[in-house]
Parts: sequence; structure tokens; C-alpha cells
Amino acid sequence: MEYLQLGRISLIISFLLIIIGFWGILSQKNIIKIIVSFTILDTGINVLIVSLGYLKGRTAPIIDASVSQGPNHNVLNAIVDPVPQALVLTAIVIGFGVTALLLAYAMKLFKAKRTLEINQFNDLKW
Amino acid sequence: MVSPIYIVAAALGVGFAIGVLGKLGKNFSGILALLTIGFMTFVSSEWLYAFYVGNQVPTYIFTAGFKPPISINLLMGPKEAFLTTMVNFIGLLGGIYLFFNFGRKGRNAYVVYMVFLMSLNVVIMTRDIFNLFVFLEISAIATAGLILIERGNRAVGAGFKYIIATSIISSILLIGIIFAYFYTGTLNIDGLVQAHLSTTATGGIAVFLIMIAAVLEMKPFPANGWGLDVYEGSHQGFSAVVSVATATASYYVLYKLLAIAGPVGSQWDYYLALMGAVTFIGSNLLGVKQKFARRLLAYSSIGQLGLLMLILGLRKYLGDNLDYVVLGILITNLFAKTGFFWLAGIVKAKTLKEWAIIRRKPFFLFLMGTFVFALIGFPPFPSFFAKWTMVMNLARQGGFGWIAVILIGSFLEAIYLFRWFGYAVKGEDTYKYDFNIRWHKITPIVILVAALYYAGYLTSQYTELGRMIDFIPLFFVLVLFAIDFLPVAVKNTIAILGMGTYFYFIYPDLDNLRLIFEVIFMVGGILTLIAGYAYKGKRSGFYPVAILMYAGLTGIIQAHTTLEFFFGWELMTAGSYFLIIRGKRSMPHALSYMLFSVAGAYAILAGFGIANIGQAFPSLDIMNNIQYFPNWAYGLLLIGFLTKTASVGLHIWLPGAHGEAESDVSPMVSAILLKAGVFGIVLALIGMSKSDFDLSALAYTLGWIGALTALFGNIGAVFQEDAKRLLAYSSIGQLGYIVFAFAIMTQLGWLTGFTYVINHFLYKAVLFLTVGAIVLRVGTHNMYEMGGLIKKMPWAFFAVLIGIIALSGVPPLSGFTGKWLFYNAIIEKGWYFQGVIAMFAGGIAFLYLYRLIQTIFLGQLKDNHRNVKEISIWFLIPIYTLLTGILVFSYEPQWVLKPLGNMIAQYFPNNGLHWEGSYAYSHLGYWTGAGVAATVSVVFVIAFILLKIMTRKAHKLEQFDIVFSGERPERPETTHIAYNMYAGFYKAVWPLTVPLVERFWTWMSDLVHETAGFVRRIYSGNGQAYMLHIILYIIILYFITIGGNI
Amino acid sequence: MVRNFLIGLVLASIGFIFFNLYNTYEPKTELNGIAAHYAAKGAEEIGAANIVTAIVVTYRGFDTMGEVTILFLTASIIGFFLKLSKKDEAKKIIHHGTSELLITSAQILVPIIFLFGVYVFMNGHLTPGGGFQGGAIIASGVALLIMANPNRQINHHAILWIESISGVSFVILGLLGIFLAGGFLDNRFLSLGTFGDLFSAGAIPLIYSFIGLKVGAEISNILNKYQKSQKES
Amino acid sequence: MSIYAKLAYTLLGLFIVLNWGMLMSATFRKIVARVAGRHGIPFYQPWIDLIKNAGVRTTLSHGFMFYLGPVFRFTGAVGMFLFMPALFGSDMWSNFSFQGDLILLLYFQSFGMLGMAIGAGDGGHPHSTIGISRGLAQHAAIELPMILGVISLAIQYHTLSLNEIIAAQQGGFQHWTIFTNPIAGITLLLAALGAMGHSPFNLVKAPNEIPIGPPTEYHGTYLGVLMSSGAILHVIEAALFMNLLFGGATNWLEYIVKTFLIYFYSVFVGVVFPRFKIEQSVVWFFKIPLALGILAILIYSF
Repeated sequence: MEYLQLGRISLIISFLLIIIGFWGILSQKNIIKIIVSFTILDTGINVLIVSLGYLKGRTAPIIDASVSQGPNHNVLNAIVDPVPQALVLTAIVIGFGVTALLLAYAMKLFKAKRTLEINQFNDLKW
Repeated sequence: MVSPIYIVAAALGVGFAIGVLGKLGKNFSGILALLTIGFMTFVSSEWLYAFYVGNQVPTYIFTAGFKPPISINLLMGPKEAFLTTMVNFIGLLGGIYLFFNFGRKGRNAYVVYMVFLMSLNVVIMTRDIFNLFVFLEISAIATAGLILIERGNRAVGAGFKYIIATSIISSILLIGIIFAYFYTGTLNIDGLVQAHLSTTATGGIAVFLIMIAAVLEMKPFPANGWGLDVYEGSHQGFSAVVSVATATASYYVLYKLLAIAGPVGSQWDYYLALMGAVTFIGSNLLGVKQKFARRLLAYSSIGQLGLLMLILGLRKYLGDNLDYVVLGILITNLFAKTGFFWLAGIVKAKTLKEWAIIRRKPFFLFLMGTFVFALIGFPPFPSFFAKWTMVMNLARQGGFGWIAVILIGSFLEAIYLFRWFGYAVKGEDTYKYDFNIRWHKITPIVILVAALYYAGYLTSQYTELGRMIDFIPLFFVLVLFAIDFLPVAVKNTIAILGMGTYFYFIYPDLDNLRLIFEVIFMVGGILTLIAGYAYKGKRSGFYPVAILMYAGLTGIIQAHTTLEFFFGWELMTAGSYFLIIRGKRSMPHALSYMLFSVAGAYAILAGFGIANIGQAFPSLDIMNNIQYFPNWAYGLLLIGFLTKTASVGLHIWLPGAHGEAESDVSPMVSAILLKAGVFGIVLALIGMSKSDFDLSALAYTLGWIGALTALFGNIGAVFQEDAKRLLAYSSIGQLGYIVFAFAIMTQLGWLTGFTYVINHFLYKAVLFLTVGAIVLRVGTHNMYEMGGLIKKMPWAFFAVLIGIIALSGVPPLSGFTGKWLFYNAIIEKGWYFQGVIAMFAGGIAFLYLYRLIQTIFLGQLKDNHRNVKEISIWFLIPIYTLLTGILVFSYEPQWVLKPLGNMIAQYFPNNGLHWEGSYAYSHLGYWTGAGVAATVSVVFVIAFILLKIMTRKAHKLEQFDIVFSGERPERPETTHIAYNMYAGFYKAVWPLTVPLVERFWTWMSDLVHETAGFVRRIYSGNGQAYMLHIILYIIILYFITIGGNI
Repeated sequence: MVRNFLIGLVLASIGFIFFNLYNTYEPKTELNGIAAHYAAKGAEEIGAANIVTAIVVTYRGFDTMGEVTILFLTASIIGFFLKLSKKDEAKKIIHHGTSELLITSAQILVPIIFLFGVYVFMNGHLTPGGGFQGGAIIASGVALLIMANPNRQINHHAILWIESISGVSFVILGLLGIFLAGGFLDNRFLSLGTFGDLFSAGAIPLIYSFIGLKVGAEISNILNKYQKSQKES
Repeated sequence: MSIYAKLAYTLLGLFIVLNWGMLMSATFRKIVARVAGRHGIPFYQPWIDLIKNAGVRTTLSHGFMFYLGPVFRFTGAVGMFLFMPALFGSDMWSNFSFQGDLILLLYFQSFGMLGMAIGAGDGGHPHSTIGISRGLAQHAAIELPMILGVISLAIQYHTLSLNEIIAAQQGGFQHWTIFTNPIAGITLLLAALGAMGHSPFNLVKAPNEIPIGPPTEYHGTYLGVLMSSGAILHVIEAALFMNLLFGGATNWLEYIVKTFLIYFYSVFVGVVFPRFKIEQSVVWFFKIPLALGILAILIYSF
């Protein structure tokens, strides 16, 4: 069952989420839906980051009882990669910031034209 | 030395604190923010200074007390110091410029702006790729916020597009980063470089994702609609900062990440160059079609980004000079583009045409001119030296295709920038609204302009070649700018004295060849300047640009190196452009003059580049010893020079440019300026004569070009109604003779050429000065609206009479000297048909010369000219000085031709002509200038006296004593003989007058416009479409770079 | 139609790229590079039981400062972007009432939520959690308040002060790292203490607390702006 | 030979040529009249005209340049005579041909024409301008075969000196250029038709529509000077082609016979063919004469 191990499954899921995100971004006309698609994309990427840090059979990178009780008392062999977990935190925060800003923009755009259709906002072109 | 980490600490500390401190008032927050930015500037410039002085080594700054890769580190090296200084400096000026715009949005805007600049600093300095990502995001979010300081929905739309586009790009970057980490276990850029990621197939994709994200940050064409919208939609004050500061940081991101992609010369170099080239050419092409100023600046900005990307991709070719080139391009773009955006923010004119209002305040025009010329890469701005270095290096390494790309892209940029500038200088100013000056907005621009000039000087001093350039004439030009408020007579005197003094000091150093041209340029210049005393008032802006042209002309004469020559050449082009555009209806003609000149200059640049291959030092002598691709090198040089001599095919700019110019400018640009092209051709031909290669085909082609130019120029002149245009076409024809004669490449041929050069200078100056002076008196160029002026202006008539006899080549005046030499030269060389065509053209010259004198001076005086006076004495002085020259040269041609023959003997065997007293002997014939002149004079005088005696009682008839019919100058089409004078001849030769060349260039121009109009439809304005572009760009590039090779 | 086809093609191509990535993916079996260093030395160098926290606050503390900045920026931008006129500010939001359940639970839960948030960021170096998580939890309490009463006035000044002071303190703590320890954001200028204690791991609890407060304040600020922007006419 | 003797011979030659020219123009008018069925003028009419014109008290002038027109014309005619050797092989009759070669002659032709054109223009009469504009157009067209022919000759004889060209043709008619280089010869003869200015190439004066063209306003003494110049030019034009194509002349009889024949070749062509419009005449020179001229050079190019 090597192909169904957790790392690969979450990798596939993350890719699917990213593709769904791109699909939404490219095909949805409603700006709110596009923003939601962005969050799906972000989520996909976050899952991707975490799943790349996954090591089979290891525990969270917190040195507590679970680590000491593991089969091997060496921390090096007990925990998953902590770096992606730190990075994903940053990615989430950035995603939050961008989404917040996008929503503010969406409000203003709606105020401007009373619509959220993205193809109504092409004042600047050519 | 203050550690650069304090840039971050200061910006964030003050930023966070303003939340509370902001209670003390909006302006307090603003000033605090500016002080902080000032501190940031101080820190970075302190480092830059330390590096500049040379006692500083690049320093790493470790955070958290751990060494990389454990922890994030920053690097402060010379490049980082320079870039951060630039970002902070521009940021500081931008802060001042936008001070009140931020203020309207509240104190938060200052904070966001400050943090924005800080994030760019970190982006430049950081050596950790994830940290890079974080701070790129900060800058993106800050940008999305600062776009909003502009009011209106357009800014909101632009900001939205911007933020969704950058989100996609950063997603891609993040995926790339995480995979890169996954494969290497490090996030440090130096660590990633050492990991050689791209050597493995798996790492290749990670590298691809990282690189493509970095490329997309550079807004590559065509996936850059969002970038355009930001530049256009946000406040121009902020667009400037995004356009230059963000762009600078993005460039450096690409530079840093490129190291991950592979060493110098790896495939990513090539892809970058390709994408840069597409962007550079693509956005400049679309710019051509653009009517709105803001968006045009956007296209231009993106074009510059493409250029930077291209240069980075070409680092293999540029080697050690990469930094110099980038510095030159970057610094010009930084200062000029920023200034331009800010200027656009002040002027607030929407379309390019509306920019005509800018000349209500001439100082603004000066600012705009500086920016335009700097962006195109004219001297003395840094981009000039950068472009030069780049082309030289590319040629040396065989990157000819890239040279073409760079020059074509630059040319497209020149099209729209000069069209825009033309509107500003000469467009119709019929707009009601005005723009007002606010000191906090103007001061930053003025600082930028000063910095631009100074940077240009510094850049030139950076290289050995640049240090050889003589800046004294240029300095004189700046002095004249400074004293532009003085009355015309004072400035004229200063200009004449300056030129005279300069000439006095330099002429002993010149060889005979250069002396001839220098005399034409400087003495001719002084003579035509004398005519300037006839003008009243201030004549604002005339003297600096006239002297600029003469500075360029003397520059090409004095040049020892190809760089000096090109420097002079571009100065001359710039000066003459300004002179030409001063004419009343000169706008389109000045544009076409400039475009041909720029294209020609690029051909010369490329030619010098090829000539430089394999040479130790680029002195001008390399033209005598071109070792590789000599046909290309000489061909390109000749094409460049032929644009200036207005040879057939490249001539369409001349009639309008010369015809519409001011009265004393026409002789400057016709009699004097055209000789610069001739001088270039002479230099090229000297080189060809010394070359070991067989270049006869090139000379042969040149000969045909010359002959056809003579024919078409003269035929064109016959059918002109406008006196100055007639003379302009005549100049085309005359220059055709000159080109042809030099192309013969024998002693006789060159004697002919020089004779024509001197002759054309003399009589064309006389004719243009006279006709110009007449135009000043009668107020029209149209010949059919004049007539009978001999009664009013006998002195002018006599000058024109001598001028046309000399031009027509009728003995005994000096024109015949040229004709006689010409026959001998062509028969000796065996170029019969070309010679016959040229001679036939000479026959046609009679037609237009007669028309000139007849319709202006003879026939019936027009009613509205009954009170005109003789032309101004200030015109008559130079005219009669030049006439003296014609007579001396006619009667004693050997005075000039003998030393000329000796000089030419250096280049060609001295066997064509020998002199016995005043008798000239060639292999074929003989002739004496003095003798013929004496004989003719004696007969003439005797006949005249006899006739006078026999008709001694004759009295003068009044105008209406004879039949007088069919002259209606106001409706000349049907009845006036002076209108359409050679109708019969036209019916015979009309096939030769079909403007095929004009049609060709019109077709070319239409093609460019249509293409641009078609391509730019991809910028539909829809944010979703722009995202699709970005993703498509990624995918297409993926298949190009990696494809299925996994 | 063409458009949909194009999008389909694009998605398929993205899928192809991901397929290539997936194909070459080999699950890691060992920690390598910096991860190995953090795992082996992290506890010892930083003194934090939670390695992720060690990375976030110290090793990559500079990134974290960036994150905080992003939130700060977002809040600031939304601050002037969604700024209301004086007239709008005075208006009330018209709504059809909120559910009793929400109002009641808000009264009970909000203090607990706040407390929990504080707990999470204070113990960030020991247990899962940290400043961002704690801050978000606090902000969720604010969200609950707002939902319970859309016209509720959040104390703007308090948020501002908290935000400002905690932000400045964060920077000052970072600077202290330069003066007293190895570099900017070095946590070791305070004693590392006993491994596993609340007051251990140098300045981490302090830094994380300030981050937590700041994050909570920023997010609350953003929520506040969103809420108020409904009043805009 | 002293310069005075030279001068004396030259003036004598000029006198001969002037009278011979007047006689030829009288003959020309007579022939044209007879062809038209009229009786025509007596052969001495030109002398009568000259005396009459000189005797008429001229009282009118249009200005300074108006004076200069005839002066230019006269100087042009005399100059042409001076710069061409009258008789070959004779130092006495070589005139001032040492001062310049064939090129000088070709271009000096225009001296009188241009001056006359400007002088006539000063008269202010539109007819003058019309005539001149046509004349210049036609002149430009003639130039083309003329130059081609001359260059062909220059290639053939490796010289541009008229004396040397004549010298090369000595020793019997078979050495004449017209036989040694017939294509160039024919080209030049066709060009000569235009240069002589008789019908079909006499639109310049076009006596029927625009009364006598350029000299419209000239009368009395001015006209006398113009007529004398015209008479000289008739002979000189013929003499130029004689020198180029027919071996020149070694004595005055030969000179008179050859110039007469060449002149009347153009006259007879003129009475047979009607006048061309200006565009027709220009185009005519661009056809056969041009083709022949190119051929004349091509045969020497290979």
C-alpha cells in the first residue's frame, strides 16, 4: 500500500485543491467567488507545504512526552520536519492579509458599480 | 557604519508607534515618516559611499544570532548599497511629492508607504528565499494599498487586478520555494545555488516555478495587463515609485534567483533574454499606438523592465560590464521615468496632444525634454554610455541578433516618446484648463533632473573612453540655457564669441581633412549666427540648442574614439532636432527627422560595434582596419550616415524639416548639418580604401544611391511651390552628387566630392539665407505669391543670381569646377550610367533654379508687396561674405583644389589631376578657371557697355505699362504661370515623381500601427483574462523550457 | 466555449506539471539540512520545547516580523480604504435582530475565549500554538461580539494602543537582541531558564505575547472596519 | 603669335561666323516660306533687320536685369565661339580653345540661355516665362542623349579635348566619328535636332500661340543683339557637331559647307515634321535617342 500512504494522499489532495482554486479563479465571474477560489488555492498550497514536511510515522515537532516515549529517544528520528510547519504559518497569515484586502476591494468595487461581475471592471484597457 | 537592519527596525518601529503618536496630528506623522525614510536613505547611502570610496567589503547581517542557513541573513554589498540607496532616495522624493496626497488618506498612508519602501530594501538585501517571498508580499500588499491614494473607480479596479495577479504569482513562487526546500533542505539562496537544483529533473521544476514567478514580477509581455493598469490607474506620484523602485527590486530578485537557476550561460539566461526581448519590443510596439499619456508611460516602464531582463539574460555576453550596463540603464530609468511620471502628475493632461499645455511654462518643457532624451539614451545621460557598452560587448561576443532586438525596441520607444514631445513643443494649445505649480511637487523633479545630468557625467568618467570626452562645449550649452532670459543680441554675441574662441583653440590640432569640415561647421556656423541679429526679443531657447548642434558637430570632428564620435553625433542630432522643431509647422517633420536620425544613429552604433570586434582600443582608426564582417560594418555605418545626408529612400524627412525651419535655421541644417553625414561617409570610405577586403560592391552600391538621389532630389525640386522646400529638395540632389562623387574612390572622385562639399556649403547657405530673409519680409513661402521683388530687393536678387549660376554649374562660376571634375572622374572610373543619371539631374536643376529666381524676383510685383524693404542687413552680411567665397573659389579654384589634391594623395594615388599655374590637366581634358572667367568677363563687360551706350536714352517702364495677365496669387491654380510652372514637363516625367518611397514608409508606419492596434486588444481590461494570461504564460514557458523531459 | 476549452486546457496543463512533480516525489525518510539542525539543536539553543515556535520566533524571526507587518499593513490599508465619513460614522446598522442564542453565548464565552487566546500565545514555546494562533482566537471572540450585536462599538482607542505598544515592543525586543545577544530578534538576551517552564526560552514568551496581542488587535481592527463599512451609503 | 594677332584673327573669325549665320537664317526662312507656298524674304533681309534694329531709338527698359538678358545671350554666343577651335590645325583660328575642353562648351551653352531667361523674366511678360519654362524642360531632356553621346566619344577617343577629337578624325571621311562610332553619332545628331531649336522642337518660341516667346518684350537694339547672338549660335551649334562627328574643318570653305549641311539637316527635318507639344518632345528624347545613347556606351563597356 505504498501508494496510499498519508504523504502521497495529502499531496494529491493539495494538488487537487490548487487546481480547483485555479478553475474557480479562471471561470467564476463573481468576484466573491473568485476570492473564495483564492482561499481554496491558498489552502491547497498550505496542505502542500505541510505534506512535504511529513515523515512517515513521526510525531509533531514538540519535544514533550510523545517524543521521549517514541521508539527512538533521539529527537532527530522522532519528529516531522518543523520547517514547513513554520513556513505554513507565515503562508496562512499572508493568505489572510491578502484575502482581507481582496474583500475590502470587493466591497469598494460593488459600491462603484453595484455589481460583482468581474468583466464589468475594465475601465483601463489597451 | 549603521547596520542596515536599522532600516527595518526604524521603519517598523516608527510605523507601529505612529498608531499612538499619530494622535499628535497628521502632518506630524507625515514628517516623522519622511524623517524615517530620510534615515533609511542615510543608512544605505552611507554604505554606498563606503563602497564607492573603496575601503568597504561586502558585509553579511545575521539575524537571531545564528549563521545561515540556520537563520535569515541579509547582505550589504556594493550592488545592494546602490540599489537600496536608489530605492530610498526615490522613495524620499516620492514622499515629499505625495506628502499631501497621503495626508488626505490619513496617517496610515504614510506608514504604509514607509513600510513599502522598507520591504523593498529587505527584498534587495535578503539572502533567504522564503524571507524574500514574505517581503515581496509585503511590498505587494503595500502597493495594493497605496494605489488607493488616487481617487476614483479606476484606481480601485487597477488595484484589484494587481492584487489578484500578484497573488497568483506568489502562489507559484511559494510552490517553487517549498519544493526547492524539500529537495535541498535549505532556504538560503547561497545554499540553493550550491545545491545545483536545476541539474536534477525534479529540482528543475522547482527552479522553473521560482524563476517564472520572478519573471512575472517583471511584468513580461504579454502577461502584464495588470502591471499596465497599476501604472496607469494609480496616482502618478505613486506609479513612479512602483515603476522604478519596485522594478529595481524586482530586477534584483531576478538577479539573485538567476544564480539558483544555473551559472552564467545556462539555459535560463537564454530564456530570460528571450522573454526580455519579447517584452521590450512588445510593449514599445504597443506604446506606438497609445494616445493617453499615463498609459504610454506604463508601456514605456514595462519596456524598460523588459530591457533589464534582456540585459540580465545577456550577462554571458556582457561579462564584467554587466553591472555597468545595468547601472546606466537603471539609473536613467530611475531618475527619468520617476520624473516623467511626476511631471505627468502635475500637468494632468490626459492625451498626448493635450500635453501642448506644458509649454506655457517653458521650464517644464526643459524638464520633459531632459527625460525624453535620457530615456531614449542620448548623451550625456547614463543610458547612452550603457547602451554603447552593451552594443560593443554584444558585437564582440557575436550577439548580433540581440543588438538588433535592443536597437529595434529602443527605436519603437523613440517613436512614441518623440511624437509625444513633438506635441508638447509644437502641438496646438487650444485647451482651457491650466496646471499649477506646487513647490513640493516640483522640487523632487528638479532634483532628479540635476541628478540625471550629474549621473551622466559620473557614468562617463567611470570608463577610460568616457574620460576622453570633451564636455566643454556641452557646458557652454548649459551656460546658454542659464542665460536664456537675456535679449537676443547679447546671446548671439556670446554664442559667436564662444564658437570663435573654441575654433581658435582647436584648429591647430586638426588635419586638413578635418579642417575643411571644421571650417564649414564653425565658420559657417558663425556666419549663419550673424543673421540672428535680425531677430528681436529674446528668441527663447534658440541659442542653447543651436550651440548644442555645433557642439555635436565639432565633437565628431575632434573625436579620437568611436565613443566620442558617437557622442558628438547624438548631440548634433539632438540640437538639430530642436532647431528644426522651432519652425511653425515643423512638428511632423521634426518627428520624421528624429526617427530617421535615431535609426541612423543605431545603424552607426551597430556598425561601430562590429568594427570594434577584435580591436584593442576603439579609437576612430578602427574604421581603417575592420577585421570581421567588413561589408556589414561599413554598410551599417554608411546607412547611418546616409540618413543624415538624406539619400534616396531615407530622404523623406528632409524637405519638410528644412522647408519649415526658421529663416536662419534652414541654412544651418542644410548647408552645414548635412555635411556631418558627408564627413561620416568620408571617414567610412577612407576606411574602405585601406581595407584588405574587397569592398567594391559596397562602393558601387553607394555610387548608384548617390546618382539616384541626385536625380530624384532634383526632380522633386522642380515641382515644388514652396521656395524653401524647393531648396530642400535641391539639397537632397546636391548631397546625392556628393555621395556619388565620394563613392568613386579615386583622387578625381574625391576632388569632385570636396568641391561639391565646399560649393554646396557656399551657395546653399547663400540661397537659404536669402530666401529665408525674403520669407521674413513677405511672410509666405509660396513662390507664386511672390514676384517682381527685384525692384524691392536688388541685393537679394544679385545674391540669388550668383547662387543659382554657381549651383547650376554654368561656367565661369565654381559650380562648373565640380562638373568638370565630375566628368573626368566618372569616365576615368567607368561609371558611365550612374554618371549620366547624375548629369541629367544637373540639367533638371536648371528648371528649379530658374523657377526660384523667376517667380520670386521677376515677373509682376504683387500688390501686397509694394511696401516691402530690402532684406535685413544682418542677413546681407553673411550672404555677401559667402558670395565672396564663391567668387574666389570660381576664379582661383587651384587655391583650394591643389592642397586638397595633396591631402587626398594620402588615400588614393595622386594621378588624376595636375596643375600648371591656373591650368588643370586630367588624363582626358584641361580647363582653366581663371582664364575662362577672365574671357567671359571681358566679353560680358564689352557687350554690356555697348548695349548700354546704344540704349542710353531708355527710360524705365512702370509695372502696368505692359501686358499683365493671368496672375492671381490667391487662386493660382488656373491662371498663374508661376503655379505648376512645369506642367508640361510633369506630363513627361511624372513616372519619376511617384512618391514610392513615401508610400513605402507610410506603409511601414501603418503596418506598425495596425499591428500594435491588433495586438493590444489582448489587454481587454478584464482582470480574469489577465490571470489567464499569466497562467498561460507559465504553461507555455513550461513547455518551452522543460516540456516532457521528466 | 472557446474560453471554457482554453481553461480546460490550462487546468490540464497545470495538472500535467503537478503530475510531473508527483511522479518525482520521493517521501523523505530522514530530516535533512536545516531541519536536522533545528531538531537536534533547537531545544538546546533556544530553549523552546516547541521547535516550530523556536523557528518562528527566533530562527526565522525576521519572517515573523514580516508577517506581523503584513497584518499591520492590511489593517492600515483597510483603515484608510474603508474610512467612513463623519455622517456615516454616526449611523446605525439596520438589522433584523440577532438570535438570542448568539447574544447569550457571547456574554458567556467571550471572556473565556479571550483567556484561552492568552493562554495559547503565552504557552506558544511549550505547546502547539503561539502568537498568531492566540491572536486569532482573541479576534474570534471579537467576531462573536460583533455578530451578537452588529452595532456594538469596539473600543477603537484600546485596539490602537494595544496594537501600537505591542508592535513597538516587538521591535524593541528585536533590537535588544542586537545589543545584548547575537543579532536582531535573538531571544537569548534573557535567560533560557528551565526547559519546559512557562518563563523559559529567553524572550520567546514575551515576544509571542506581544505578537499575540498585536495580531488580535489587528484582526479585531479589520473586523471592526468591515462591520462599520456596512454603514457606508 | 602675339596675343594681339590672336585677338585680331579671333575677331575676324567672329565676323565671318556672324555673317554666315545671318545668311543661313535668311536661307532658313526662305526655305520655310517656300515649303509653305509663300515667296519669303530676300536673302539680305537679316542685315536690313540688324541695321534697322540698331538704328531704332530704343527708349524703353524694364530694369537692370532686362539689360543683362541680351548681354548674357551675346556673351554666351561669343563665348561658345571663343572656346571652340574654328579651324583645325591652325594656330591662327584656334581661338581660345586652350582654355577649356568639351565639357566647358557643353556647360557654357547654358550661360546665354540662363541669362536670357532671367533677363526676359524681368520684362514681366507671362509669355516670356511660358516660353522659358518650356525651353528649360526641353533642354533638360536633350541633355540626356547629348551626355551619353559625348561620353561615348570620350571613351572612344580617351579624351575630352575637342582638338584631339578632331585630330583623331583626320585622314579621310572614313575616320569621321559618324562612321567610326555611328551609334553615338546618330544619338548626337538626334540631340542636335533639339539643340538647334527648329520644328518639331521649336515650342520655345512657338510663334503662332505665344508671340516669339522669351524675347517678347525685347525690341530695337535689344532685339538686334539677340538676333546677332542667334546667328552666331546657329553656326556654332552646327560647328560643334561638325567637330564632334564630321571631322571638323581645316579651312573656311569646308567649315561653311559642313555647317551649312548640318544646319539644313535640322531645317529640313523641321519643315517636314509638325511641332511637338512640350511633353511630346521631352518624351521623344527619352525614347530612341536615349536607347541609342545607352547602346553607344554599352558597346564600349564590354
